[in-house]
Amino acid sequence: MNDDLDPDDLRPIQRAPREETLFAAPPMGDQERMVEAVLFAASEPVSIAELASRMPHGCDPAEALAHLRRRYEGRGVALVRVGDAWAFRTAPDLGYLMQKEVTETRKLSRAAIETLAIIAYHQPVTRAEIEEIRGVAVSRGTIDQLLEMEWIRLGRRRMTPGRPATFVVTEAFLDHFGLDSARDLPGLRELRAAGLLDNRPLPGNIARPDDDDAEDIGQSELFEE
Amino acid sequence: MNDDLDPDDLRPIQRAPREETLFAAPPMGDQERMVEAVLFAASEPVSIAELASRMPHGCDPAEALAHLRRRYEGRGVALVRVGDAWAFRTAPDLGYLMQKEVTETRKLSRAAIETLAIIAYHQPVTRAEIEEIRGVAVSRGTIDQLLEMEWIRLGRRRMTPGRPATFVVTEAFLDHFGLDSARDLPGLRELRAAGLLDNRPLPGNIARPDDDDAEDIGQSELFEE
Amino acid sequence: MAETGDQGSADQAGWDGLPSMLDAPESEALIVDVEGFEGPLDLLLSLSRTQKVDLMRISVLQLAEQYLVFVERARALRLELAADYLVMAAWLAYLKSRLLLPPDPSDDGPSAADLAAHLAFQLERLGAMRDAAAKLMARDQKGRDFFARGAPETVTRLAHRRFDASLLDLMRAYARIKTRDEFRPYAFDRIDEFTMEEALERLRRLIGFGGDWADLTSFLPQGWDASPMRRRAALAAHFAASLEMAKQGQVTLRQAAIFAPIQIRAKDTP
Repeated sequence: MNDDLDPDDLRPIQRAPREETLFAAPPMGDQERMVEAVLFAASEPVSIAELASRMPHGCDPAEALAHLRRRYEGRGVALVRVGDAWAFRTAPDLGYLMQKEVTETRKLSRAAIETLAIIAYHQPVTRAEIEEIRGVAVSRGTIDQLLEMEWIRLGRRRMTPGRPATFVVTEAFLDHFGLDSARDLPGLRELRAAGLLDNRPLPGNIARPDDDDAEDIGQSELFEE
Repeated sequence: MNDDLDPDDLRPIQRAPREETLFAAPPMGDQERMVEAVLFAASEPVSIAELASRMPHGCDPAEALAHLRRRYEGRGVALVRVGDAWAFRTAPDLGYLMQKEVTETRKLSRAAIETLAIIAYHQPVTRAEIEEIRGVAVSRGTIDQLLEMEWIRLGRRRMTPGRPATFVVTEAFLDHFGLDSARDLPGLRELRAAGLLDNRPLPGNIARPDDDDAEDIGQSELFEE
Repeated sequence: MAETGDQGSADQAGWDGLPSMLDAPESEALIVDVEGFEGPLDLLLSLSRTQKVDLMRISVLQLAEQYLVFVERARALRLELAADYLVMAAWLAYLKSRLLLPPDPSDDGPSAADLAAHLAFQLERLGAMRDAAAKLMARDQKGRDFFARGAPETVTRLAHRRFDASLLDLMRAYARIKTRDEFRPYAFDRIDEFTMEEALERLRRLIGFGGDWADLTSFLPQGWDASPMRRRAALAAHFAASLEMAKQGQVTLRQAAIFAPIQIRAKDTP
């Protein structure tokens, strides 16, 4: 280990030179504390040379590290070697603690809720029919999302050319919306009675068929509480 | 909105409920390791509630913390309390080793330092009260700077005419100055005993000069519990 | 704190003289110095330190006189003093007169002693806050004396996204779709319609082959004579098309009598 005695050794310095100093080096326990604090606060792994340069003269960071490493054996953090340097790392078996599970609840998108409504009111219904009713294409993702939520499922295939798949709502859907069956969904007349069909712009205002967004703003504002 | 849903289901889970579970909680030694790992990995203090939410069901982070704190006594890093949260910090006597990590904090003006101290010792305190104590107007910039540093924040409004906003110090303030809580401010007890934290009005301005009720607004919140 | 050295300036001044800053020759420097004080209370606190006694036992009368002398000197030097310094001067002049005169028994306001005690309290409180601020700043500070974890690990958030909707949302969505349908702009349903353009194209193609007179009805496409509605639509279109072609000089039309079949023939090209 006497690297410092070999002048030809070009490897990076592994340990502080053991030279005689006028001042006694601090006790090993204090050196251990120093290494512990420096490694804790450092943003990068710290080499032994760097430790030596920061600690008072006469310290032996390599030995302090060895002590410290033993002290942290089996603890929640471990002293690990990264290349020529040293750092604290979470014990590998506790990695799962670095995750935090959060459940976010989001409103269904407008496309999804409309698609769902059409399936509920018109089931069994094919994708082409949904698109015809909504007047816009239904993205794969929207259907997938509803399938994943288990609010809709595939029904029987339609006995028409191409044998398209149909969609129906599930028990889970009825459960969530507190319905005994899809037949319990309020009909158009009831929607109107509930005022849900009356809050619409005057006919003159919707002359342009693609004025969808403007209408949407009006609607949502009317209904938001 | 969503009247038909149970609103309790929608909020992210803040902590694991301390209920009897089918599975036994991990041994205390393991819990200690978990707390150690989580606190080591975080730069900001972590609350007990947060610890509980990340540890398995049935764990007792408060007890694990107590064990851990003892284990780190006299080490190079220490487990410190910051308000309701806990963090590892390097031992203050080793600061000289960390010159590389020193972060230059903006130099605060004398006005800012005094305003900060008044908020800390008199909290919750209104701007008018700060001005009364300093005998001079508090500039917008001074308050803004302290708010921006996140050392102070707005507290509850005072239930007096005009409902003025109050200021209180934050956990980041406690963390920065190594305080367990605002109760541990240096000399707080003496100042309070000497009546120097009282909000004593100018005689003749409010009712009778020795109207005690009006006085005890400052620091009252700190001494509850 | 204490970078302004307020205490120092007051101490040097001594009781007899005034704070040394007033002796400065340049009036600009004076302004800067006065601005070193954070308001009249701060100036009073500095002046009171020259008495070298406990703030609670300070001579408010003496302090008031010191302050008033200060303000007078400032005025003599034509030094701009902020309004609150002058307000304080006025108040102290009033307090001084109250302290010197025997108490007026008919006055039921606060006594001069109460006012003086309050001023002493304010000064003591400000002094205490100064000391507290100094103690606070002398504490070990994060990032200077002690340090947080230098290489924190990020906590990954495992977000479980849950989507939700209420029955009301569902009904609204359906109502929205239905509402949209009802207000679709009016348009023909073009199932039983035959346009003149179609008929024109068809006739032009067919007329070349028929060199002799032919009934217009014989040009109707297959399937368009089944229902009367479709037949009428197709016939009207073809009639209009034949008129157009006659106008362009491509065909000749003839009809033997009213309601007789209309006949059509390609015009001989010259």
